[in-house]
Amino acid sequence: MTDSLFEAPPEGEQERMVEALLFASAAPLTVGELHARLPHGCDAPRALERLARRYEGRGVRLMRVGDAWAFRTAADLAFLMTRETVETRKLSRAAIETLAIVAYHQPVTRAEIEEIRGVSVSKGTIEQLMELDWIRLGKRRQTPGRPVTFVVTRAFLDHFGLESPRDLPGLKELRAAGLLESTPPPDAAPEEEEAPQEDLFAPPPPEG
Amino acid sequence: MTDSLFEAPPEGEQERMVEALLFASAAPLTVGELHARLPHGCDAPRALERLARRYEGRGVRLMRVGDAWAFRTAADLAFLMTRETVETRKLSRAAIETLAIVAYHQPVTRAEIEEIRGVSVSKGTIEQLMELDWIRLGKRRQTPGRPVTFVVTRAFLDHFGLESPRDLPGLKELRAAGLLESTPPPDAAPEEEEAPQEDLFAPPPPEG
Amino acid sequence: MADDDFPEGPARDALSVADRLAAEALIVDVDGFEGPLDLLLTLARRQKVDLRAISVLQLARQYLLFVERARQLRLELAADYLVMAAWLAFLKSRLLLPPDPEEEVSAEDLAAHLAFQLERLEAMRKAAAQLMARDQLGRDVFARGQPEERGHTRRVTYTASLLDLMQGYARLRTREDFRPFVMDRVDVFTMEEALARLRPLMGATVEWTDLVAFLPEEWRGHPKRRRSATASTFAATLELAKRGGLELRQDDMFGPIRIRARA
Repeated sequence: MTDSLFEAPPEGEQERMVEALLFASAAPLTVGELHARLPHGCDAPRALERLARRYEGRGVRLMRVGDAWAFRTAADLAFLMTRETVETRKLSRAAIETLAIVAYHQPVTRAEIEEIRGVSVSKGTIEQLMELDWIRLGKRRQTPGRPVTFVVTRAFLDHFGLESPRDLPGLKELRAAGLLESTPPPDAAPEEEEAPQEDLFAPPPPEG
Repeated sequence: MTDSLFEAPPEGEQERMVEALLFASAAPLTVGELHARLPHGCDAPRALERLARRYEGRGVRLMRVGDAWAFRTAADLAFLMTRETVETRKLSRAAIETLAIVAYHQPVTRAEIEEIRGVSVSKGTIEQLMELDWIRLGKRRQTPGRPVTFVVTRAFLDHFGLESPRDLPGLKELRAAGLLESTPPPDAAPEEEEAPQEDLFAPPPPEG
Repeated sequence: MADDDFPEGPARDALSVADRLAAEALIVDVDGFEGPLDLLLTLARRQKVDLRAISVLQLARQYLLFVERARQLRLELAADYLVMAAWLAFLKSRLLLPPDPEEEVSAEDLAAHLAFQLERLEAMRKAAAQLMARDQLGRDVFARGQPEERGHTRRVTYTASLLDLMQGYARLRTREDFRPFVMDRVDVFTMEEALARLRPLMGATVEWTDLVAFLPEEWRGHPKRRRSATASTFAATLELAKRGGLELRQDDMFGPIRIRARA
């Protein structure tokens, strides 16, 4: 009520300000902290009082936490929040690489994955990817031993926002996007026959 | 809570629930995600509509972000929030322009971005924007080479306070001026032949 | 259009001087430009007209002048600047000549497209500026500072982004690119082999003898094998000559190389 020398914002504005500050703050704020951030002449306790009334009975409440204030979801709605505590972790590097190989080379056998990665694939990695429902068993390969193959699932495509595995960027595009640092031989064509070109007859290193 | 499984909570309750769910989450929630958490039979769009009206003009606003919703502090109170500001990585001019081109021309191929900027997209620019989760891969263009396209993400909309890409500033004027059409150069212009991006990985290798 | 934009006499000289000064100012920070289109846009803005009313002819002249000056100062210009210069020179000449009814695309069309490109680039610059001027999350607008996580059901789920996937794959492929290089030795006749073959033969070689005569029989047929054997045998003779065991001569360019034992 006591309008100071300079115009303090109108009460409604002060209430909005306190509301925004409390909402965005990572920790409860004391009256002192509020005053420090509000324009000169604001009456934080009064704004808090008005705010508390406004949020009465809402899904969110203005709560006193020690000598500070914070918004908290209403206790009776806690049952809705239980799903919040799903803990998400980054997939391990081994799992990401295995998944990438399945996606790019499917259907692919375990032996082929190991050949590309250059290390053996732990059982847990495959199991984890199958549990996530990102890969599944494909048809058996019609080669000796009839090994099982792996392919990616619909859930995989959904998670990564792909229409089909064909939408994965190719090597050239990866390189164009700066994801591949090296510049391999043109087109990285691995054909053995054409590999040694004319110039390859350069003499071997001179002996010392 | 002894609600019958088949009886939806009253509208006021639904509104409280949506309010609590959105308040508890820092990231926007889609209508689908809300429905997954709300008791059976709830009408999330209706509750959102009521909530949006309730928060009109408050210090905290209900914002639409693509197909999702989130509470955000009112922009006019930004001056209070300086302490909360997280120092964001400064984007290069190339990155900012590339981002704008993706936003205004999406879905857009890399070749088109380069056509517009008249310079090749430097390594890492695309990667940086993808790391910020502001752009992502869209569908492949159904043209020779099936080049990948880029589109902006929900996180982009959230960051710049846009309900949808249609709300980009000046979009209508740019479209009216024909500046968003990809007008191919009259032939004889030497600089931009669209390099057919060959897809090295289109068919998965048959066998290892 | 072409004639109007080509001032004559003193006016033209005055313009050139202005252009020269402008070009000099630009050269100082040529690195500041993001490609020829960016440079063109900057030059176009100097015309102080709506981009739609730009004189492409004048623009082409300014650009060419710029490139010319850069060359005089021996500044290295990236290839795309030179490509653009060549194209603009071509466009300029076409604009100055009477239209050729045979040409499918008129010079005016080409000029119009260039003007369109400039206008579009400028439009995107403005759009980018407008975008960045918006209220941004974490700068002007804020999310919930204290997201609430309650309840007791703890479920671990794993996540990965498409970027992770692509980077993972890129990592694998890159490693392959860098696998230690192993020479395919099937068709390589090594210098060691050549030396081993030459040494016992040298003692008997008193006359000048064509190098080719020393190639092993089975290495003469296939061109690839023949090249390898020739190269290594030649290298081996050099090595032996260095040690004083033999002499080499080649009478004319590309002529046969002949060797004999040193007396």
